[in-house]
Amino acid sequence: MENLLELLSQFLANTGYYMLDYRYLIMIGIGLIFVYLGIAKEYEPLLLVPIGFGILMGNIPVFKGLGLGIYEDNSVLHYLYMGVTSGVYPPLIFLGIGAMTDFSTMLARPLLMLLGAAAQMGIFLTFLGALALGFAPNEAASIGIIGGADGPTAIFLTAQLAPKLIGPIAVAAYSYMALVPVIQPPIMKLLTTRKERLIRMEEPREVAKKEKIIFPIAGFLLCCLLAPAALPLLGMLFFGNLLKECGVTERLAVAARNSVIDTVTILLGVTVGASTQADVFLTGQSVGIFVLGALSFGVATASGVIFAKIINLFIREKINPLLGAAGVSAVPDSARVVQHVGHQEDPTNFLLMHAMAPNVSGVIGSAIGAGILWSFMMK
Amino acid sequence: MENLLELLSQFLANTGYYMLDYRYLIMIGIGLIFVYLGIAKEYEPLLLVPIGFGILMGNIPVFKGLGLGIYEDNSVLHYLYMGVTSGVYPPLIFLGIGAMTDFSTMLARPLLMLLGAAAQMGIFLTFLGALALGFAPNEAASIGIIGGADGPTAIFLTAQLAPKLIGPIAVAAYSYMALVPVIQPPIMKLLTTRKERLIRMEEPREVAKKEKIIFPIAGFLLCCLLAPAALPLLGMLFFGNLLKECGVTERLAVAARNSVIDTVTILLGVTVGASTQADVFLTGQSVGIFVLGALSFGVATASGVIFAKIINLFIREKINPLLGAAGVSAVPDSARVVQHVGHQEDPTNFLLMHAMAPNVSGVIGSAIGAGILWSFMMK
Amino acid sequence: MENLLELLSQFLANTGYYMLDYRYLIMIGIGLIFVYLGIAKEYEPLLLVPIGFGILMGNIPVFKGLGLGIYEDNSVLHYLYMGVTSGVYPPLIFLGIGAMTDFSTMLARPLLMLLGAAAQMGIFLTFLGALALGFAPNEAASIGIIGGADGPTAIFLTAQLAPKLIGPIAVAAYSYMALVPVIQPPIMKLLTTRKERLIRMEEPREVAKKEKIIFPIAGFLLCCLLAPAALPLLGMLFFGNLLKECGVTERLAVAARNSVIDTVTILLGVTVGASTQADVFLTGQSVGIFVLGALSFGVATASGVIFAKIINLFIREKINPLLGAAGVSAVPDSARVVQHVGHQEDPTNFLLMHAMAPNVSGVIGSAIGAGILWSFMMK
Amino acid sequence: MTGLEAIAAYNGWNIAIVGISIVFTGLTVLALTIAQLHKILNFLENRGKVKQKQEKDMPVDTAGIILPEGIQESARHFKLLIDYMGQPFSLPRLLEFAEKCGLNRPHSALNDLILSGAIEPDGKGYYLWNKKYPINL
Amino acid sequence: MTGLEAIAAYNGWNIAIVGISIVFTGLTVLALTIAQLHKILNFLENRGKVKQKQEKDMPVDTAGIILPEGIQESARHFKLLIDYMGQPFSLPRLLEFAEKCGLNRPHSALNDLILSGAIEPDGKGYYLWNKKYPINL
Amino acid sequence: MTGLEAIAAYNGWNIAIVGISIVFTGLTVLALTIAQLHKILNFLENRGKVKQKQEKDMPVDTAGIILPEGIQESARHFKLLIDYMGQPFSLPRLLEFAEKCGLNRPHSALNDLILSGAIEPDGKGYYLWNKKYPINL
Ligand code: NA
Ligand code: NA
Ligand code: NA
Repeated sequence: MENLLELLSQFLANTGYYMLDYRYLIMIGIGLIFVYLGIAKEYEPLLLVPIGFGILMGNIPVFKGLGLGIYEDNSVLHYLYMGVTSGVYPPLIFLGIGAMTDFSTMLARPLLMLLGAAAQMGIFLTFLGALALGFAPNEAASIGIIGGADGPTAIFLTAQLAPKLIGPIAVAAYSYMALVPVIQPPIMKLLTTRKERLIRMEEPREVAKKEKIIFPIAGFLLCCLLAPAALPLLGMLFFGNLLKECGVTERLAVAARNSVIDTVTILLGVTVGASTQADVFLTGQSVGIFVLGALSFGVATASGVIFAKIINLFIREKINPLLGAAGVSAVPDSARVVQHVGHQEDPTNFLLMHAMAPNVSGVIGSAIGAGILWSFMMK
Repeated sequence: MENLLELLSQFLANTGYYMLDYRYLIMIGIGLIFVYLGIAKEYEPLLLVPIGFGILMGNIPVFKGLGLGIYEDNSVLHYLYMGVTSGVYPPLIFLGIGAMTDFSTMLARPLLMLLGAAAQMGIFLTFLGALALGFAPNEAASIGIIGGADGPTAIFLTAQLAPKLIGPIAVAAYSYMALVPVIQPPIMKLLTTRKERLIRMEEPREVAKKEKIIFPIAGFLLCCLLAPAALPLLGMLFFGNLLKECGVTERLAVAARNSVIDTVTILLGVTVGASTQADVFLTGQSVGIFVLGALSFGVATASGVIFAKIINLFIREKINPLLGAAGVSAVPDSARVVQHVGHQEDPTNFLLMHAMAPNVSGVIGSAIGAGILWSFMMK
Repeated sequence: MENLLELLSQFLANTGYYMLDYRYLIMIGIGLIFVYLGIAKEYEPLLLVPIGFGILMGNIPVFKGLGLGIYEDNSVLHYLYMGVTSGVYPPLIFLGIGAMTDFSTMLARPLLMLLGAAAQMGIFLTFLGALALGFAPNEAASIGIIGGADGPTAIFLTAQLAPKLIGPIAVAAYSYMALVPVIQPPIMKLLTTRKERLIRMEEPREVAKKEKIIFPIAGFLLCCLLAPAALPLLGMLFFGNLLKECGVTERLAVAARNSVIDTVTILLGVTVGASTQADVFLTGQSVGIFVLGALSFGVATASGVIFAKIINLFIREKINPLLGAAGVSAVPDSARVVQHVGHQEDPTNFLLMHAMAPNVSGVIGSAIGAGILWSFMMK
Repeated sequence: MTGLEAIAAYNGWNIAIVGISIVFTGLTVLALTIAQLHKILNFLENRGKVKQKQEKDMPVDTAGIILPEGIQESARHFKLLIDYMGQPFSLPRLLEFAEKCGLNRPHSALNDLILSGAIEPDGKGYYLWNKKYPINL
Repeated sequence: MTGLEAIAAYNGWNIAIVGISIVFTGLTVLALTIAQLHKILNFLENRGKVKQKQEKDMPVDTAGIILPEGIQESARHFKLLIDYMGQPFSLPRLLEFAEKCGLNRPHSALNDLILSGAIEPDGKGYYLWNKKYPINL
Repeated sequence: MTGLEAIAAYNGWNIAIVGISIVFTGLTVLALTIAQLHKILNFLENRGKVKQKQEKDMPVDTAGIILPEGIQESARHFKLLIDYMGQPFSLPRLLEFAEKCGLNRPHSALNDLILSGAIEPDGKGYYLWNKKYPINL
């Protein structure tokens, strides 16, 4: 009987209820907020719901030794997390993104690609800011990439350079991507005049099938010869796009943009979420990362808009500078924001399709940026 | 020429025909029976067919050294089997089950969940029985979980506690799950009166969408804080269910309940089957496991039914005690058996939907049970 | 400022443009040819496009140390390539092939299976040729299997016996499979008279569902007891076919022939392509492999046709000897070639369905051949 | 060691008792929570319904505005897609869909629909189908 | 080492001869087995057919009973699902399907169909569609 | 180390400048390439169009040959499948499809279509639907 009580009390001492402290409660709260934003607000639900639930899973306090926690060698979460730490998941997601992305509008008006380049200023300024806050260079580079506004790219680079920061960086990146409709509009309005916001864009020309087929091949060669370290991400992105466009590998493209990307999204989301175990996540560093992350989105938006205005100084048919904000990628949310802000000024101005051009070029731009930072950090 | 004959005889000595002995023949016979039951009788075909064919694959006698057998380090079967030994496959199956399970009837009448708890008596009594038969505690725990009537749970726990027994325990668990329509009815009839079997259940109330969304989150937190070791299984189960119910992650839920679960079912089935290599499988232990397994299903059924009768002593609107038998999980077979037995007494009594409540709560119950046993064994 | 230029020049020195030499350019050219043949000519696009793009990805010159190249331990490509080196991808592809292959015509006229055996002469004669050219026995066996005209089988055996040759052997195998419509017709016409080519085949009898179900089980046992080393490939092939035919595991068969095979095809194609890194690929050995590969396809075709003529000496209802060419497998291209050549002589002679019989038995034959070579090499 | 002796030696009785108790505790707590959840949600919803009812009482201005002929056809197509995607929907996703389905000039067709008011922003960056335009599919 | 010398040294001739012989043996044995299999199944089936024929000779009591009006509609829906799933089918799977397809009150509709006898148990825990109720879809 | 000092110490300014320059270079080069690509393809296509036009000017011999009644039905079925697969298509794939879709005796039906000329070889091992047989689906 004594034995029975002992066993029971021993069991109770190992329950989550007993081991719960304020840090886990904070993290569970954050997880619930993510899930709430994803479901009720429909902010990037495909990412916020898995990450949010992953945060819950990672923050049930568990006793060490059984192999339950994501940082224990033989746990299921650890095995699934290997896809993150090895860098395999993000390229597979890029494969799927490639197989679902239509680059037509970008091909129709290549000038708009430069907006996708300009928005990457956010990456490098944030990198400087992180250095200034005292982060080590590899950490600073990983934090900078939040400004790329591209989840898989951020996770990929961080896994290579500063694996310990995957949790906070991923959470920061996805938080701000979800908050794009909140962060961007004021900056866009501040930096543009009403007249600029009313600029109408010409209907894009039709793009030939051959162009669409040649683009992923040429794009791959040009980008990866310039920045070989972007190969895992861009290689898969362009490969997926070739599968989509070439017309003879439809079943592979279907697999890439359905079962592959969806399965990997589930596994990446839940394990990245679970990697935010309270003792690893709730540090001063994380606070710094969140501050810098907000900054980076702001800088990226501003850079895109200002660069559009600079271009306008040189060309006759003006670009609507709101389009610059779409260069931060966060596909397709920032393009949607552009449409929305333009729509507020003039309900008949339809900017969405045009915004897709800087939007998808922003994805390429941030992957190149990640490649550059990676290669600089390994010297 | 001499050389030629030598080579030929050497080859012949390495064929399966030459190495075949009675043990392999027995196992091949068992494999054929599994395949037959699955195809001709449609008993759990999605499991019996892969396991049965896996038994065939694992019992072609092979020469050591090439890397053909599942227990050789570099064989294909070994690599695929890692998903079993690492414990990764069962949670992925639970993800898919979560994404296809509708908990409505359970949410409509939570009282019926207790039947799913009661049926877990089978687990712990079988554990005692296995100890009494001389099994070591970790083995006894794995054998006990057969009484949970839940394949992935049994495989998961056995992989953690007694990996050598995966083959016999999985085969026993799935055999009895397939035989549920044979095992349960006599016990159910023995323990109930005709009057009890005629009890009609009220139509369940309609369950709101919000309830369905909140349930997996609340259920996850409550269960895993109580029994953290159930996290890999229940975390994925509730996560999958959230993906299904929340309405904004439909494509992830589709992936989970189609390509993920189907692929893993194939790989788990065939490798678990192959793990029954004759020399590992045909032991006295396996006989003990089969005897205890039959026992555990009987005990579980009886516990569920008796507990329903006990509840009836305290409530006014009586529960049909047949529903207790559905608590052993074996989704959805035991629920079907309840419907069938009830139908025999009164063809207009439709118990199926009601039986789904203890049925799915039995899944949760046995995952908790597995978590508890696991944590007790690791002390 | 000095520092800036230094950094820039250092970066430039690490770009692909700078490191590019003629070898990479040759390989990039080969990759482009593969992609072109796949897309514009529709030669085996599901394989040539991924392999071609993989060749591009593997031949962007990268600096060592970051983990970019497929032969670096921690690169993404390396992790994905593990499915090739471990031998896991080919059996999974065979699982899918099994789940999509209809063996009816073969079951209806088992005699035609022997043509699939005869065409495997190509394997063993090429093996002798490779030995004569000075290849080591394990390499010679891998080269011989090119004559099996079956990509996954060739990759599987090479991964086991001579992993360094995976690139050239896979590229050779798929090149010649794509060129089947060019290689086979002249040989077929040379070895047959017009009268022979005009022979009409009887409509095959209808095959019962039960036969189709029993075939994969019986076929598996017979073949794998004879040549246990064929187990990983044939086991999965017959397993997939059982899932397809048994009628009660349709959802597993769907998964096998869709998400599983398509995903693995993508990963296998791109990594096998990338394994052709210029410094590994452009060797004298590769030239030898290509010469022998062409030879092997020729020999295989001729063997099939001649053997059909030999059979005709003994039976009354003559076989159209063109069918012998379909025995090299290369499903379904060589069957199509048979139809095409027959059609040229007599537009109303419809040989396609008949050609499927030697075609699919050729797959079984070359898997057995691979198993035999494997077991002989490990002595 | 076998029999009762083995059970006792390995603390079997206690494990079994504690084990089944915890299973019961877990599912009981869950059952109680669910029962409460239902009541709480019901309470909240009833409050909500009162509000909704008040809103419902306001007259709906006109049921069934007729779309200009030229875009009737494309309206029908887009409505189909929207029903499939669920509401509110995002414009880019709708366009992607439309293109995949091979609709004619989806960009300008959609523009027309927005101009005519058949598709309305929901104020949060998403869009809704204006219910005044009932499309019979 | 190259040429015939290499072939001889590595036992090449023998490997090739034994190899191709085994491939032939394997496929020949398989071919023979298939041929026999066909005959055996034919034999068994013929015996089966005799029995079946006897059964067929028994008069079918009535062809085409008419279902009560109220459930005609849902009967048609369920028949569609059943045809898709194949027979015999399991009730839970059918219900799951029905719910997914958004059928109206699948639970009680199914109950009606069972009561009316349109869906019958096959005695082994599964159910069949009663062929006396021909539904034109 | 923090602040400007840290940035300088880790060569931050240079990394940032070189970094953003390369991103710009990359996307600019890509943009220029795309613009050129468009022009080159246009040029090639215009040459192609001239040829095509000449071909188009040739009279099409007869529009709409009528198929023998017996195979009208199966022609319609096969045309559906072919439209789905795209042209030119491979016969084995078509047969596989046809079988999966449960067409009646696909083998001989296809044979009829080839005999009647509704399906024609394209000379490279693939097949095309003869456009003279317009099938209204
Ligand atoms: Na970006
Ligand atoms: Na259970
Ligand atoms: Na072959």
